[in-house]
Amino acid sequence: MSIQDYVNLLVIGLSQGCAYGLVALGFVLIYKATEIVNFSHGEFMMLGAFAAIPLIALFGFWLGIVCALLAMAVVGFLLDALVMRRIIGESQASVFIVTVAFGFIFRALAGMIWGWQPVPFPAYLTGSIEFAGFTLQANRLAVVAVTLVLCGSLFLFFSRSKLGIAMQAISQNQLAAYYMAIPVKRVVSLVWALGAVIAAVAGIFNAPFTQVDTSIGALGLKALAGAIIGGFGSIPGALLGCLLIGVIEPFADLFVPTLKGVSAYVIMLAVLFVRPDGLIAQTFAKKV
Amino acid sequence: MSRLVVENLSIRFGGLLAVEDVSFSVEPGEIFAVIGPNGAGKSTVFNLISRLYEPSGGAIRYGDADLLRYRAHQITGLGVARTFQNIELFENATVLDNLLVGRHHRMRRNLLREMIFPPAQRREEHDARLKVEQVIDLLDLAHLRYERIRDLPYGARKNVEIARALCSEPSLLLLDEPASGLNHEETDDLAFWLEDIRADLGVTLVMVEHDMGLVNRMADRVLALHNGRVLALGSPEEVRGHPAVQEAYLGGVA
Amino acid sequence: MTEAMLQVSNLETYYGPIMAICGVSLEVRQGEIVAVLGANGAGKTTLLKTISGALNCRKGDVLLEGKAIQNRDPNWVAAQGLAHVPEGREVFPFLSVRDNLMLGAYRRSDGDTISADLETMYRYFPALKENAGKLAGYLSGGQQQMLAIARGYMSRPRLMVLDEPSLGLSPVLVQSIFHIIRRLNEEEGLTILLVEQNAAVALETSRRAYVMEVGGIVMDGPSAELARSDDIKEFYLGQKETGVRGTRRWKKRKTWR
Amino acid sequence: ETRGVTDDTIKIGTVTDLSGPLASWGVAATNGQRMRYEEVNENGGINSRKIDFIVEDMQYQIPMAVQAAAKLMTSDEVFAFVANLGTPPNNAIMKRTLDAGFPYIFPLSAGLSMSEPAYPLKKPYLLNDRDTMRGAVRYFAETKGVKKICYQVMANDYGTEVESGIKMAAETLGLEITAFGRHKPTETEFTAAVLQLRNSGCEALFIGSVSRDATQIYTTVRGAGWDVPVISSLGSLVPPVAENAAMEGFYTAAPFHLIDFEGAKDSAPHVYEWYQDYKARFGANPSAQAVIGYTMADVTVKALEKAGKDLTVDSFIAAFDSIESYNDPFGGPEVSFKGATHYGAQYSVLSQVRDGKWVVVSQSLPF
Amino acid sequence: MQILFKTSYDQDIDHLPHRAELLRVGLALALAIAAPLLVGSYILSQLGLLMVYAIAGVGLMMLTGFTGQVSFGHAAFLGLGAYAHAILMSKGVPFGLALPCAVAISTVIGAVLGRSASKMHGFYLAIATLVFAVLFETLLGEWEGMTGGYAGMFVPAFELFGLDFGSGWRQYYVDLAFLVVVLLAAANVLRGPTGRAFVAIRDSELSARCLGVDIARTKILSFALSAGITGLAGALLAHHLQYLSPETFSVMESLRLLLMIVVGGLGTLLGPILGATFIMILPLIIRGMRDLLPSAISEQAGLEPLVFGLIIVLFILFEPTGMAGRWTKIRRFIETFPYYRADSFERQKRYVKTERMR
Ligand SMILES: Nc1ncnc2c1ncn2[C@@H]1O[C@H](COP(=O)(O)OP(=O)(O)OP(=O)(O)O)[C@@H](O)[C@H]1O
Ligand SMILES: Nc1ncnc2c1ncn2[C@@H]1O[C@H](COP(=O)(O)OP(=O)(O)OP(=O)(O)O)[C@@H](O)[C@H]1O
Ligand SMILES: CC(C)C[C@H](N)C(=O)O
Ligand SMILES: [Mg+2]
Ligand SMILES: [Mg+2]
Repeated sequence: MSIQDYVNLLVIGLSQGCAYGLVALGFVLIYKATEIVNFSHGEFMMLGAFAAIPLIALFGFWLGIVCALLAMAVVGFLLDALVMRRIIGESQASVFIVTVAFGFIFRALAGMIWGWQPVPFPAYLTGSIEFAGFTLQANRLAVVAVTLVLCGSLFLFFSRSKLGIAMQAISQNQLAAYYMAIPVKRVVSLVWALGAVIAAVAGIFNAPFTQVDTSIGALGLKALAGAIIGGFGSIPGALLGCLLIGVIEPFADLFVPTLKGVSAYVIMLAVLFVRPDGLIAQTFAKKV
Repeated sequence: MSRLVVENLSIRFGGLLAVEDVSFSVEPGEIFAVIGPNGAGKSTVFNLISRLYEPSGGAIRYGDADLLRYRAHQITGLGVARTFQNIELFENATVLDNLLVGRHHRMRRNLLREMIFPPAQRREEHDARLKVEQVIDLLDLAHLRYERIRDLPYGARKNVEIARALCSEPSLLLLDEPASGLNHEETDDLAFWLEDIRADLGVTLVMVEHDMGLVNRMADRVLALHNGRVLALGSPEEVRGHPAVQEAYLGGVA
Repeated sequence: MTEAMLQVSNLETYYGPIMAICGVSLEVRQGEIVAVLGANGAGKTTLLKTISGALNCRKGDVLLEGKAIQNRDPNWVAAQGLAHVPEGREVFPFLSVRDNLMLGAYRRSDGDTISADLETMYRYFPALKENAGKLAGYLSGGQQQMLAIARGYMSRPRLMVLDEPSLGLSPVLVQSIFHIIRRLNEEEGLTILLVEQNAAVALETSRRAYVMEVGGIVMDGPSAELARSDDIKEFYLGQKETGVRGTRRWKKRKTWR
Repeated sequence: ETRGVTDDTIKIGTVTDLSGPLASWGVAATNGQRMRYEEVNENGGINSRKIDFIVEDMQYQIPMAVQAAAKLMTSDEVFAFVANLGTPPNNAIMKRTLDAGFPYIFPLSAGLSMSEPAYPLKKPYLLNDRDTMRGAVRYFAETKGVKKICYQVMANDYGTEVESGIKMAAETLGLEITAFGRHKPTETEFTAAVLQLRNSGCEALFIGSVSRDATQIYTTVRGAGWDVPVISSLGSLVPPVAENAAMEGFYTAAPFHLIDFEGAKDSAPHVYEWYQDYKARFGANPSAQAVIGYTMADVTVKALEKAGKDLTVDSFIAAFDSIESYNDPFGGPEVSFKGATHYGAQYSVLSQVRDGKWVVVSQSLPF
Repeated sequence: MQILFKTSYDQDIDHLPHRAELLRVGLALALAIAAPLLVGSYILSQLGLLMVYAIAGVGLMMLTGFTGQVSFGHAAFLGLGAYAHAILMSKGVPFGLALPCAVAISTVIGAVLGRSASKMHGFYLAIATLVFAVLFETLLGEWEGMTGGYAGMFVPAFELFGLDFGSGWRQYYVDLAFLVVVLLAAANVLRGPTGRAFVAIRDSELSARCLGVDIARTKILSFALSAGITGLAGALLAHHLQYLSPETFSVMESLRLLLMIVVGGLGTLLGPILGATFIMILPLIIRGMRDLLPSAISEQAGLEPLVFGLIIVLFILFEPTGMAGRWTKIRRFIETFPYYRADSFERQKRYVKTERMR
């Protein structure tokens, strides 16, 4: 392969990393505000993409997407209000299991409603950009743009805005957050709604190059690995980790074909081995 | 019994010198109090002794042992036990189990043997229990034996923590604010217990305490810290009378 | 001045099968400082938590300025103007001291007065100002206690409920905390309900006091009067001669037991 | 006394996928089978025995397949297994079933292990993946003049067999394999793989996969602007693939034929009637898998009838082996179940997606 | 109503200090021993499988329930035990040797994983174990020479003295015997210092450390023990499956194991048994529901995972302490009859705090 091809792989890797990052943002959002890892995040993504298809057909592209996002917000909100809120304080394993179970339920429902076969997603940016001899599809660029914008705004949101800080407070000490008159239940439900919206954004923007089917949520696991590499809970860290996987993955596939598809996980284990809390650690030793 | 010697101990957290050049020694059988304003570095000194923090300089010796060459979990083996300012108990276990963990390093640990649980081990468990019961008697915890920690009020937890530390049969006990959250009557009880612990069990006591009543009554010597440095060291009267201590810590009382 | 700020009647709170407080009634009038004393395990924390909505009661009423507030969410209660400074600090460890304080003012939108209040708190607790940018989890125990109190004040409550505010504070700070409490009460008319182990200071500061034992209220009255009662003197103020070591512990029996 | 047979019933079991990744195969094939058995029962059964058809869903998961087979063997005590789905599940349960003496009729898989080694109780139906793929490669080499090929296969036994067919064909035909890749069944991202295949100068891309990854590979290929024929093995020959607009031009080589039911209206009215009947029963259009299921059940029913009133495993197998020229109701090629290989259908077909439909390109792919 | 008095410290050490408990357990054991006389061969093999899963559950419970280390990848150890055992047996090693070797291998690998995991916490660890299992599955698939690759491999028959121990009632007794031994060993560990150290680590690493518990070592022990027990279950499972393939030990299987102990009741030894029972009858429940539902729904593909998911969610919502917790309540009801109060298990409001500080 020529230098050109390598550069091409690198660019594709970066854009794929952004795609993972977009998914990871949703994980981090929910984690930051609730310390719950939502293992059904990938399925939220899938639902969002599926929901968008008929809505786009009905209302046109942009309005359709907005409707899909709103619908997902409702799903996320209800999920918290009906279930997650009630299992507060259960063991970590139980909470994990519940979110995993949601994955099952969503997948099954999606399959029942939209079938088990991949369906194409309406193309929205069909062009591609030729630059210095390599091509990049426009929709990949769109993913990069969306990821960067979302990442930046979430970062600012959490570090600057009152609501963002309140969300962090909730995850750190819920009772104290209540004492501060923060409407904890509402805020947490809002976070789930927002998480679902971000998942749907990820699903919709990733959909054009994967097609939509009930199993696209599997992408979530890689994004999770990326977020962990970065240090879960740190927004720039999540993006960093995902970019790392995105870039290393195609090269690893090329040079170590046995690791095809799992190189991201190898990287993750290696990083955790050296830095058990990820690159940008979000935990610290309790002060006594 | 051994002497605790701390020499030129320092630690910094980022830009902050939390403990700087602190030296003192604690004689066997002594009750030694550490006082100082909030944030002076008292708990940090404890954390350094129990090897939770790595000092940036200085030495800690207990008897012949250079503590800096041991890791946190080996410290108990040298006879040093401690309690925590913010109470660190095993929330989901009973008081009894908490105390038995206190005996951990005194018991033979071998996973295979434990799986089989030969009669010898039953005997050992029995012995451990006897020891624990002694401590339970001493600290009046009999009625709480089977309570889960998470159901206990603050004051009781404080006592359980002291009991747990005692179960490891220490020769040096570090107590971080044992009387905080206790009312007068309970503080009184505590004073008696501490006296018992020293007299009957022969344990050297080092305590961080803000209750000057207790300090004056119990302590043989007092160390006052301020901003990580030693302000005064001497008998309770001396330290109390020290103008800098008066100003920084006591604020004209006592 | 005589209007009841907080009225608790016949409160019963359970932890599963365990009854932690039974039939507690108390009253805090507008502009008062009221102290609750009691041995450990008496149910003081439980009482305060039930008042601020952190625990549900099974029976009884809690009225804040005549409005029922029992069994609501704590944030709703807080929004009614009640600030709870919890036992054991409960700061937000991963947020800076400043952010912690600003969260105290979560419901407020009056930017200028908030920063003025922030300055006031920094003035009261210089240690907080020094560490304003530091993560609260790294503060020393006493510094965290200061933060919890200051954070409670930042909501500008009408009723402040303090659970052992002096816990882990140095003597000079205990003095100044109670000084501050008195000042807030006098200058700003803040009503205060206070649980405190340091009975001497508590009785000195408060106008009235209640004494709790095993889940119920066993004594109440003006603080000055209570301070003269024998039991209080013996068990809370430690003004009686202590007997010979060993025998003394067994003889001790409170008259109400 | 024959296991699974009473005076008025014969129990037939099937282990299939109704809700896993091969559900589009399993559901349709089961429907096809069920339709045939219902017809039998409506007509008074076989030698006055009704067929009791027991379906177990294994979601394409081996432990569940093993469970399901155990249940059918020891709890339900079926007479025979018909049309168990998928190569790995079949591999997992075939041996113990055969050891326990159950006729193992027509595993719905094209794995080589379905036919080899031969065993009296084991009746394969489909031509194996390896030979199908050999035929496909030969077709492209001979009719399209392709010299350089590449492939991308699933990293499991199914993909491995496809791979071995491609390699064999390349060797006998003297073609160059320019590049290849393997992927896990769960893989969803093929950008790098496709880039590599494309850069190798490959002229025809063969893939061994099921419909999901086939779709993803194909759209990635076309998305990269690479205009190469892409030929998949049987897994992707399901209707939704054709209905996907992005799949236009995609090829599949599979050991069974496709029926144009609407077209059969005039030419073969009984086929059209069957089509209407199926739709009425199951509320869906029959796919190729439904046809296969029906056909497999049909052969089974024939053998059961032939075995006569005195039905035992031996008489059934003997009857089966005597079916010499079987013509399925849909006009497929004649097949015989006599002889050592026990092959059923010995042919494969190349189809392509054109205007949202599977269209047959070549009726036979000799290898 | 019965009142239980303690008269000796030994009662706190004994597994079954009270006659009632002894009676209950004895009865259960007697029933289990008599089972081959009572049920048909299919149910018997299912019971055997149940016991194998219960063993695996005990393994995972040691790690997740008692030491508080959530593992999302325990199927890897199940697979490790199964493959190691099957490979050894197919190389001619007799059962009596292959099984201990398989257990040893998974113990060692568990210890190695435990070593790298000893610094990880919470879901970092959960994901790390998940990823480990994914990689292990890949390894099983790629290492064709050893494992037969993705095509899988057959498990040699288990014969002893010319008798088939790999099926029927003999296999059942083998499974039962191992379950009893494992339960006993686990209970023994839990009443000794190491078991208490496990629980201590779960609740507060910091103070455990200050009491002389070597955190890293104890976590490694916990991992090794857990992996060993699960590996044993894997080896026994191999004889039930008779055919192994990488996907048998997929993430899904890991989740099933975790589900099993959560539904059974975390932090109890009864939990794995109840949990295993639950997952064994779950398919029956689902099938039953399928028959009850209108065909428009019941014939939908995907009903199983849907119901599976729903049951999990409902279970954790309404019985978060698991089946063992429910059992405790029932027992309490009987013991305190007629003084039982329904509200004695009513829960107060609860609040969570960060787990990022340790
Ligand atoms: N792990 C840490 N990281 C950063 N700063 C720390 C850490 N531990 C302690 N400090 C800082 O070191 C100083 C001393 O803290 P320390 O806890 O020793 O105080 P203390 O004397 O025990 O006070 P108090 O009486 O309030 O408990 C404080 O300013 C605290 O913020
Ligand atoms: N979570 C809980 N579950 C069960 N019982 C509890 C719980 N919390 C407290 N209790 C019980 O309720 C009673 C009252 O406890 P509470 O914490 O209110 O006491 P307190 O007066 O605040 O004591 P302290 O002065 O030690 O803080 C105690 O007997 C305690 O055992
Ligand atoms: C029916 C076929 C699609 C099955 C495929 N050979 C498999 O992987 O099992
Ligand atoms: Mg301190
Ligand atoms: Mg309290």
